[in-house]
Formats: sequence, structure tokens, C-alpha cells
Amino acid sequence: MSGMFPGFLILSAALFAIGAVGVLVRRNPLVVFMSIELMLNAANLALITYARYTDTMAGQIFALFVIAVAASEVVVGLALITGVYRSGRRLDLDELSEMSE
Amino acid sequence: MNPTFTLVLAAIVLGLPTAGFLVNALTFGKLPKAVVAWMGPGVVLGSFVAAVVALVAMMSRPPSDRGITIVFWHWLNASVGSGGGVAAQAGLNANFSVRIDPLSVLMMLVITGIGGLIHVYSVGYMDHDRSFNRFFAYMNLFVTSMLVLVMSNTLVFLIIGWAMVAFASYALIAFWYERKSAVVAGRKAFVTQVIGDVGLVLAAFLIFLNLRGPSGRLLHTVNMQTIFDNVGPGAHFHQGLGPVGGGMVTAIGILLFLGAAAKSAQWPLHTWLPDAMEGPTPVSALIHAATMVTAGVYLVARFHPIYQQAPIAASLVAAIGIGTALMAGFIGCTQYDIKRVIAYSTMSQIGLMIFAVGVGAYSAGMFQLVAHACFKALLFLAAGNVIHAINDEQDIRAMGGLSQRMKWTFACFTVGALALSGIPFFAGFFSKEELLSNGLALGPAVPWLWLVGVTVNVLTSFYIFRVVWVAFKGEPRSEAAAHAHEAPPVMLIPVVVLAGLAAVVGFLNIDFAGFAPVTGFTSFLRPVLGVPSHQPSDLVGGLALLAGVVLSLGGVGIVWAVYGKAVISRELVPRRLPWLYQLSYNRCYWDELYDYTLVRPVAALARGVRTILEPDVVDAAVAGVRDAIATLADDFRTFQTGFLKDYALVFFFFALVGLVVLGLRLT
Amino acid sequence: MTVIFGIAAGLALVGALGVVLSQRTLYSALSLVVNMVSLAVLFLLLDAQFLAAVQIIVYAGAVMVLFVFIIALLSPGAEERVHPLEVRLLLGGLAAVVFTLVIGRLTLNGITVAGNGRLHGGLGPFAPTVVNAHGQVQTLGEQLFTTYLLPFEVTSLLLLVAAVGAVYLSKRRRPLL
Amino acid sequence: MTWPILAVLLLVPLGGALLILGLPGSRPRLIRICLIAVTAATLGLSVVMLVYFLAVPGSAASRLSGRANGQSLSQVHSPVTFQFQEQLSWLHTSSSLSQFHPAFNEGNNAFNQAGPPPINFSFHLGVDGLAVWLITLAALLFLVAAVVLSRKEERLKAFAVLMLLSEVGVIGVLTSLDLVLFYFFWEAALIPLYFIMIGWGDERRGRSALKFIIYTVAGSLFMLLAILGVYFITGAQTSVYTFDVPTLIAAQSFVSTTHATTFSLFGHSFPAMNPQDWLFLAFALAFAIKVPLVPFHSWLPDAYTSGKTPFLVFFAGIVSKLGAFGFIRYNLTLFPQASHLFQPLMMGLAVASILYGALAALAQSDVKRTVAYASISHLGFVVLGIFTLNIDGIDGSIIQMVNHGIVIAALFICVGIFEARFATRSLRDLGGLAKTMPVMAGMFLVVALAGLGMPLLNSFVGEFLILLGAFQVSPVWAVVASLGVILACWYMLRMYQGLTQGPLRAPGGPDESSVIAQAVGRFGRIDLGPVELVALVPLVALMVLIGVYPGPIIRYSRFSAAQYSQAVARGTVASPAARQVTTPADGQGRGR
Repeated sequence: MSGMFPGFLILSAALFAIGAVGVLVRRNPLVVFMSIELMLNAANLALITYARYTDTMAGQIFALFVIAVAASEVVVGLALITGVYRSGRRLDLDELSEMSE
Repeated sequence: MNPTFTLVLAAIVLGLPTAGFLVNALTFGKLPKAVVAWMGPGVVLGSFVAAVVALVAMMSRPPSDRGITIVFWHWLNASVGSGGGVAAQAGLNANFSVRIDPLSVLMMLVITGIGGLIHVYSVGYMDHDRSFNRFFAYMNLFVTSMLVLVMSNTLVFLIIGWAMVAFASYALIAFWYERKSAVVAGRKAFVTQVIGDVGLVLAAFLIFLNLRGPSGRLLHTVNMQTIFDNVGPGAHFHQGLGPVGGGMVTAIGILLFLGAAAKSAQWPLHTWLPDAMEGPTPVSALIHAATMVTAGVYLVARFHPIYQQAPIAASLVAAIGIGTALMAGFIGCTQYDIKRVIAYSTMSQIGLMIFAVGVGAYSAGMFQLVAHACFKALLFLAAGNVIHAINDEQDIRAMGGLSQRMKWTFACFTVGALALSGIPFFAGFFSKEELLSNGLALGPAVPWLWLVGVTVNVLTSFYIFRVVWVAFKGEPRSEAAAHAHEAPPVMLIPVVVLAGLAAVVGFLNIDFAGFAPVTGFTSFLRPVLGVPSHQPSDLVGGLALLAGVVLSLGGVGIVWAVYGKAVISRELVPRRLPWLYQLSYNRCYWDELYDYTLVRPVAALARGVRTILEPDVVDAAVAGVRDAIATLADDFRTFQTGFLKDYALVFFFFALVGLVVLGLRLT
Repeated sequence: MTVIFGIAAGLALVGALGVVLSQRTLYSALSLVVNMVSLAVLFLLLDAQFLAAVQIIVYAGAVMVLFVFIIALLSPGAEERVHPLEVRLLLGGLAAVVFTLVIGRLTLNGITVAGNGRLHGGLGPFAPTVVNAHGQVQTLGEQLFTTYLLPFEVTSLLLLVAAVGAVYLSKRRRPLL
Repeated sequence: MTWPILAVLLLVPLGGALLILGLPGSRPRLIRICLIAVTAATLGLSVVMLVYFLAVPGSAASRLSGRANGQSLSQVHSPVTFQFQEQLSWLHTSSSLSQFHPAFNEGNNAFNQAGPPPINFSFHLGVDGLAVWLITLAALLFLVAAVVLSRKEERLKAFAVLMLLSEVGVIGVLTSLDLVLFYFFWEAALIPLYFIMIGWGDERRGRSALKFIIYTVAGSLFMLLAILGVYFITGAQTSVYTFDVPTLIAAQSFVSTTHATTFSLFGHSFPAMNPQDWLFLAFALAFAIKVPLVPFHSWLPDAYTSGKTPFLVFFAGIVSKLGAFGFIRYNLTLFPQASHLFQPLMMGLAVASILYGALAALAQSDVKRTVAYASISHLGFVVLGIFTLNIDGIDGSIIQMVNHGIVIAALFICVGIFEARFATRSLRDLGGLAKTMPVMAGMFLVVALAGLGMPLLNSFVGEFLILLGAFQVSPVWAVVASLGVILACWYMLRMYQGLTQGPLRAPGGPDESSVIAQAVGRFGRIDLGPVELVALVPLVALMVLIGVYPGPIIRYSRFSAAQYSQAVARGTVASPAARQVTTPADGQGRGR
């Protein structure tokens, strides 16, 4: 059992990294959102792993909060995306950028 | 002498002209002209009366007890007492204190007496000027400043008076400020004076920082009596500024003379005086003949303990004095502007005084100062009458024949000319006799200086009688000259009084032994100036006398030969020695020299700062830094794509770097 | 157990890669579901039964349904192509590998695990046996409503705000951007 | 004095600013009256402070206010005595990061012993003979500026508020006795000044304001780093970590640092720079920009040329003095050794400023620029006096700061008066105006004379003492500096004569009546109006008063000057030969 502790953490890191790559690479806001969810889940995995191996509850509780926050984030984010879509613009983050010239 | 009484007198002497100035200045010309016409001269004459009372009071004391110092107020005390963790330190402690002694009283009398007469004269001369009030405000300010200068007992207030005089002089030279030439002349005079002020200030610093008392302790004083008590060769002095002829006293002597030279228009700071004739004629009489320009002589005489200690500086003073006397006399011979001739004459005569005080004949120099004040003021005022009569024309070629139409003025001018030339029994005779014989006695080491001094006599009588002949004799050479009228009484009376003074003032120096109040001039000043180290023997004195008179008469003779009988052609010198004539006519080219070596380079430098250094160096450097930063910013700007994910990429990248670093550190 | 971990971890990784690399948004969403379910399995392995349930219900259930619903609504289709050799992707992949390796090195060498299978340092009172004896949900609930009450309430507020915000944003008032 | 007068002095203009903020912008008359009342009240308070100020603070007169926060302030034996001190602890930490992770204990030795230094700064106010006059000057100039400020000025309310805020900043800089507080006020004063600069003035004001702010902030940045440097180095050497100025001045830590090592360059060996020297330079840069000294001056002509008269009255009058104040208060006391090391450099820069400013002033045709460059020249004298490091020079500088504030304010008012009437500032367009405006010409004459150092007017006193001080250090510098006096005479007369004398030359001229008609048409009158008289007469009266009777100012400033010269003299004790002060010409110091 103890031998799997690094395994969980490495998996968590790998998922987090893949999610980060998704955020950086993809232009579709929906996919970016999914990647963010992926990163949050990776973090949850790390939290729960630590909770399990330190005999504490805080990690699980925190993971619970993360899920709640992620849910609300998805709700707002998707509402934003529908708003953008309704305004008739393409769902492309590069084209939606207001900061570039 | 009762100190309180003297205090009151000194306060009256100083206070009256000050009050006159303040009242006049603060009403901004709103005061009725009649009031000013009475107040302006009135305050100065009142001041004169107080000075006379002070003289009488002083003469009632024994000669050893004729100096009194009065403190008016503590101007600045920069000493620190011990306390609060600070060690006690003696600092600059400058009071406004005045010294009433024979020398200062003499100067007070000259300033207020002759000044008063000139004020009276001005009432007539400036009658039609629209700035009548302003004129008297400045005149009164000048008198105040001059009195501060001669009465001050502290170096600081000497400097203050010195600079205030310069300002008053500037204001009066540029009095007719709508004339460009007057404005420029005023500025020139002021800037030159400030150069002198700087010399004086530096000399004061040297004295303040280096004077040592009897115990060898540094005194840090600006009290002039204390200074004089502690320098000098006598047994009661303390060698306070180092040994005789030491570098310190020599430096102080030279710096003091820088101030004196600026004020007294001595080479090399002499070029402002002829230009100063742009001012109204009474101003020329008061400031640029009788009083301010002689302040340099007063200064050297007052600081004679230092000059006695500094033979090199004193010799320099004497040499510059005699050189200026010769040069100014030489220039004066060819000028056509009547006031400029008298101005160069002033410069020349003051050169002689400076020579006298340089060689150590202090009372002779002072005597010449007093006599000169009388006859030079006379000459200026008489010239003023002429100028006034012929519609402000100053060129003697446009005059002529005035002796018929302005008899009184002519007579008075002639008296002045005789006195100036040193013709026997007029003022200048006595003063120059004293001066030259003393110079001969004191200056065996430099006999050629004396020789030059005697030569000046020829030039003096030549240029002044040239004016007499050209301006007053012959036929009128202009419409105005033909219709000239004698001046009104208010302008004539002061001239006549001055003529009387010029005729008799020379007798002051004759020691009427046993008649206590009227002592000879030399013995009058002896408590302050001491006795010259060498008295001329009767033989030397007689020889000097004879030589002076003969040469003066020779000068008159030449004028008579050239302008009277036309035995010698007027064109002789211009034709035979054109370079000599041109040198004289063009004032030895000093103005041009200074213009090309000082004024223009500084102005060019200033322009360079404005047009090259400021925009192309300082601002360009700033702009360079700015542009460099802007370029750098532009370069960095390419990172700012505006795409969120690029920022995120950078963020993740650095987070990764941080993680790697932390990881390496923790393992 | 290790086998279960291996299968679940492998599925999670495949799901994650699927999310990022799929060209169709719907495939991404389905990959994410795979990932979520695998994670729930892993949670079970970690004695976090309640969280595994929540993971399935909230994520695989509610959130993913929402995603799919939006995808269906907007039907963006294959609007973008991800080139496997795109520079950004390569760099990102490299960074991901480095990140994983660093974490791996840290976990393998940096933080040692004691013989009892637990970490060095202080151990908490909530050993799995204790928790399971008391009941997973009970323990969690007690903690949530005592020690973590304030964060809990704040989170509820956050959910409320999010709900209100979503309604506000979805209202057809004016173009948002 | 049992009430915290300095805090009140800060609160009055601050409160005034809030009050005016609450007034309706449509009532300019009310705003102007309020502004004048607030600034007058500030001046009144500063006069009260002057009355209670002790020329020589004795032991019996440790006038601490009752709010010393439980700590006896007199524990610190500072070489410089401050009066009216009040102190409130502001932020005090003693926490240690080392409990978080042992890694924080490694590496950095400074953190090793007792964890990181506690952050310790307080709201500490106090004044000495230097600050007390500058505060009074500031209060006076803000009042004059309020008087000069026209009721018809656009956005009057904003101007008034910003003006009062800058007054708070300026007084704060002058009263603060804590480096953090000082820095706070130093920067805080910039903000309202910047907004005034960009909001009011000619069309080039935006550029000028930007130039000014970048210059100043660049300087301040180095000062901020140096403040931290002082904090850590003093703390490391004395284990007292504090920003408190009296404590830092009292700390002898820097005195003990000597130049053990030297480096050689071009065959000369120089003492290697130690931390104190770098800190000195960082402070000096900030102050040199503010003063400004010559290579750092290029913001000044632009700022002064594009500003409005009321702004210039206090900006030129007091803000530039803050740099000189900083030199005395911080450079001389905190870095006595470096002060001696850099004395030739600073005196050289000062003399360069004197001559450069004078020459540049001489060549300008815009009178406002002439005044601007004249200001550089005059401030060169102030810095020259400071870095004589002797009592006369420092004292002269203190007086000269006050004098210069009065003179430069009056000069800008005068120039502004001409500009308001003729809409030009060029000497080419103006001339001979004494005829049409005699009262103005008279006032301007006195002001110009004060500007050129005329005796019996105020500047003479300061310049005399400064030159006396400089002469003791090096007669050559004094002589070169006195060339500046001669040039001052030249450019001041050039300006005065150019405007008032010569043939009449003005828009509408050369006909006198049409010149008057044009000026009246533009401004309403030709000669001075009552408001202008009210602003100018007190300044002119002060010029004469200080010139004729400078005693009172000296009496207050003298003691502080002595203390500052003693504080800086610590830098010569037990120092290597390379640091010897230049001896006077005669090789004999003054046996005081």
C-alpha cells in the first residue's frame, strides 16, 4: 500500500500537467474548461492521497470544497460561453481576445 | 564726548537722509513737488548741521580721545553659546556700529556739506523732470549709503555701505532709463562695482579668519577698531595678520584695493566712470566727483594699518594710482564731451590720491580728497549750468563764447580750473603741494612714480584750460550757445559757494598753531592716520612746490599757445603723431579690450549654454535615456501578445522553474 | 489492488489525453467522463468512498451532463484542429513531462515514507480504520459542520452567487461582449 | 506646549482639503476664502510653533508632548536636538519566519541570529532650527499662493484641494522623524504636485510634468533602497533595527566603518567605496534631483516655465528646498564620513550649478526661464554652504533657503504680473515699462536686488555666510563661487532693465496710451492691483526685514547648524588620511 503513495502523486501531477497543456493549447473555450476541470480533479487526487497517508480529514474536506467551487465555476463559465455564442461570435479564444492588437 | 549725545548726533546724521529716502520712496511719487524740493536738500543740510555739531563736540576733546564707537543694533550674531550638547563657538558677530573720529567726521562733512549744496542745485536742475521725486529719493539714498560706508565700524557694514552706494550710483546713472545708453552705463557701473564688492568681501573673510589677538588666539572679529589695534608694526600692535610684508597682509591689501579700484575708477576697473556721465549732472558732481569715487581713497586711508604692514600691496596701490592718473589725464586731453573731460580729470586726480595713500601720505591724500570734492563738484555744477543753458548739449565744439553770456558760471568754472590745476593759493595748490612733496619724501625707492605725478600736472592744466578756452572763449559755435542765459539763482548759489570753498579750502592745512579748534588738516587727522614716516624737508617740499607750479603753468601756457594765440597748430599732434592722438581719443581702447576679452566671451559662453549645452547635451542626455528606455519597452512589448494563453504559458513556465528550484533545494 | 490502481490510472491518463487531444468537443467531454470515473475508482482505493460517490454524482453526472448539453446546444463541431506537432503543443508536452518528472523525483526521493506506510511527521487521528468504524460520511459530516463550518457556509454562499450569476448572464439583455 | 502642535499642523491643511472637497464647485469665492483661511491658519500655527521654539534647547526643556506612547523619547542621545517631538508606534513586528521551515534559517546570515529583523516604524514628528524655518516659510508661501490664486481660475476647487494636499506633504517631509514616514510624505507630496502640473499651465505642461515626475521618482527609488540599506546595516551593526531618525543619527555605526581597502586607478589610489558611500550617493541623487544640482536640472526650466504663478510660488519656493533640507538632515547626519569623502564632489557640483545657472540665465530671453535658471544658480549656493560642512556654511544655507523661497516666489509673482498684462514673457517684446507701471517697477527692483544679493536685503546674509563657510574649506571655491555673484548682478539687471527700462516696448506700443489700453483690456489694469500688492508687499517687507535685522533667524538656526556641523564632524574622527577635510588656506583651522 505504501508503495503506491508516490504513484498516486505522480498520476496527479501527470493529470495536472496534461490539463495545463490543454489550457495552453486549445482554443475552444469548452475544451479549456474541461482541461481546468481536469486540473482540479488532479489536485483533488493529491489532496485525498495526502489525507489518506497522514490520517487526516482535511484533505477530503478540501476536495469537497474544490468540487463545489468547480461546479459553480462550470455553471458561470458555461453561462458566459452561451452569452458569447449568442452574441454571434465564434467560440475561439484567440479571436475573443480583447487585449491583443 | 558724551556717548549718548554722540549717539543722537550720529542717528540724526544717518537718520535724516534715510527718512527722506523712505518718505519719498514709499509715496511712489505722489508727494507734492514743493515738499520734495524742500525735503530733499533739507534732510541733507540738516544732516550737515548735525555733523558740524559732532565736529565741534569732537574738537572739544583732547586729540587722543577723539574716537568713539557707537553700537546701533546687533545685526547678526552667529556665535553659539555652550549648552544643549554643543560646544561654545565664536562666530561672525556683526553689529551696526559707527565710528565717530576725525576721519569719519571729515567724510561726513564732505558728504553732507557738498552733497547738500548739490541737492540744492538739483532742485533747479531737475525742475522740469517728470521723475523729480524719484531723483531725490535716490539722492537721499545715496547720501545715506555713503554715510553708512564712512561711518561704519564693522567690516560687514562697510561692505553693506559699499554695495548700497553702488546701487544708488547705478540707479542715478540709469536715472533717465528711457535712454538705452544710460541703462547700459548703469549696468556696467553696477557690475564693475560688484566685482569690487567681491574683493572687499574676500578681504573681510581673510581678516575675519586669520586675525590673531595678543595671546595668539584667533579673534574672529569684524570690528574695525579691534582689527586696527591688532595689526601694524608698532609695539602696541600684535602682528595679528602675520609679519610685515607677509603673504596674508599682502593678499588682504590687494583684495581691499580691488574694492577701492572699482569704486574709485582705477585701472583696471575704470571704464565705467566716463560712461556714468549718462546720469544727470548733479549726480556726476555728487557721486562721480565729490564722494563715491573717493571712497577708495578713504578705504585705503582707513585701512592704513594693514597697508603699512604690506609694503608690496601699498606699492602696487601707488603704482596703479599714478598710472591711472597719467592715463586718465592723457585721455582727457582729447575728449570733446565736457562731462567726460571732467570725468577723466576725476579719474586722474583720484589716481593721485590713491598714489598718495599708497606711498603712505594718508593725510595728504585725504586733503586732496577734500579739496578735490570742492573744486570738482564746482566744475561739474558749472558744467551743468552750461549744459542746462544750451539744451543739454555736452560737446564743447558746440559751445564757445559763453563767457559773455554766463559771467558767473564762467568765473566759477575758471576758479575750479585754477584750483584743479594747482595754481597758487587755490585749493589744489595746497593739496597737490602736500601730496607731491610727501610723495617725494616717502617714495625715494620709486622716484619715477613721483616724476610721473608731477607730469600729470601738465596734462591737468592742459585739458581743463582747453575746456575753458574752447567752451567759454571765442565765438558761439551753435544756435543754442548764442542764446544761452545765466542759470537761475537756485543753481548759481551753490556754484558760487563751492567756488568760494575751492578758493579757500586749501588754507585749512596751514597749522594755525595755538588756535585750538582750527588745527591744520594733518594734525586734525593725526589721531586716526598717524604721522607719515618721513616728513619732507623744506628743501624737498620747496622743490616739489616749484616743480608743480611750473608744470601747471606750463600746461596753461600750452593751451594759451594753441587755443588762445594759435601759435601752435591744433592739428600738430593729430597730424604728426596720429597714433598718440587716436590712443587718447579712443580712451586707450580699454572698452574695446574688455568688450572683446570679457564681455563678449562671457556672453558667448552664456549663449553657448543656452543654445548648445542645454538642448544638445543635457536635454539630449535625458532624451537618450528616455529613448533607450522606450526602445527597451518596445522590445519587451512583443511579449505582450494579448493572448491569454501566452501569458498563461509564461506563468506556467516560471511556476515550473520555481518548482524545479524548490525541488532541488528540498532534496 | 495494484492492478486496480494500474488500470484506473491508465484509464485516467487516457481520458485526460483524450480531453486535450480530441478534435471534436463531444469526444473531449466523453474522455473527461472516462477520466472522472477512473478517478472515482482511485478515490475508492484511497478509502474516500464518499468523495468517490460525489465525484460520480456531481462530476460525471451533473457537470458533464451540463457540458454535453451545452455542446449539443452550441454544436461547435470540429472547429479547430490540433496538430500533434504544433510548437505550442510540443513545448507544453515537454513541460508536462518535466513537471511530472520533478514531482516524481520529489515524491520518490524527497519525502520518505515510514515503515508503517504513513508519512513521517505527525499523524492525524483519522486513520482509515477509525474512520470506517465511525462511518465515513458521519466523520466527514461532523468535521464539515464543526471545524469547517465557516468555509462550508462561505462555499454555500459561493454556490448561490454562482447560480445567480449564471441566471444573470444567461438572461438575454444585451450582447455581453 | 502640551498639545501635539506638529500633528495639528499636518491636520489643518488636510482637514482644509477635505472641507473644500465638500464645498460646491460653483462657489469660487467661498472656495478661495476657505483656502486663504486654511493656509492662514497653518501660518498662524507655525508662528505659534516659532514662539514656543527654544533657540537653545536645554535639559529642562525636553518638550515632549504627552503622547510619547509610553516610551521616553529622551533615551536617545541624538547629536541633533528635536523639539515638539511626538511619537506613535505604527507597525512593530517581532515575528520570525524560521518556525515555518528550517530552510529559512540557512543561507542568509543576517537572518540567522534572531530571525528576520523586526519591522519597526513609528509616526514620529519633531523639528529643529532647520525645519522650523522651512515650515514657516512653507506656510507663508502657501498663503501667498492662495492669495495669488485667482477666483477665476478654472477648476478652482480641484486646485485648492491639491494645493492643500501638497502642503500636507511638504510639512510632513519637514516634520517627520522616521525614515519610512519621511519617504511616505516625500512621495505623497509628489502626487498632488503632479496633478497640478498636468492640470494647470501652458500647453507644454504635460511633458514638463512627466519629466519632473520621472526624474523625481527615479531619484526617490534609489533613496528608498538606501533607506532600507541604512535600516539593515545599522541594524546589523548595532542590533537595533529602526527607521527612527534620532536613533539612527545617534548610532555611531557608520563612524566606525573605515576604508580598509583601496583600489588604484590611473596610478592613483582611491579608498574603495564602502556601503556608507553608496548610501550617501543614493540619498544625494534623490536630493540633487530635487534641488536640483546641475547635471540633474533639466526638469526644472520646463516645469517652471509651464507652471502657473500660484503653483510656482510654492513649488519653486518650498519644494526645491526639500532637497537641500534632505542633504542637511540625512546626508550629513547619517553618513558623516561619506560627507567628507564626497565634499569636493558636492561642492564642485554646487559651484557648477552656480555658474551654469547664471550663464544660462544670462542668455535667456524668456524671463520665466531666466528666473528658473537663476533659481538653479541660487540653490547652488545653498548646496555649497551645506557641503562646507562647517557651521557658517550650514547656517548660511539654512538662511539662504528661507531667503531664496521668499525671493523666488516674489520673482515668479512679478513675472506672472507682466505675463498677465502683456501675454508675453519675452525680453524682445517688452521694455521700458517703469513708465507705465511705476509701483510694479519699484517692487520688482527690490525683488531683483534681493535676487542679486544686495546688502540690507535678505539674500546677502545667507550668501555672505555661505561664502564665509566655503572660504574656510577652500578659498578657490569661494572665489569661483563669487563669480556667480557677479554674474547674478548681470543677469538680474539684464532682466530688470530689459523689462522696465529703455524705450517703451510692449504689445500695442510704442505709444504709451495704447500699451495701457491693451493691458487694461486684457487684465483690467496696468499697475499693481490690490491682490497683487497683498501678495507682494509681505514678501518685499520680509526681504528688507531679514536683510536689516537677520538676528532672529540666526538665533534659531544657529544652534541647529552647530549641531549638524558637529554631527558631520564625527566623520573625521579616527579616519584615515584620505578623508581629511581640506584645510583652510592658512593651514590653521579655526580655533573654536
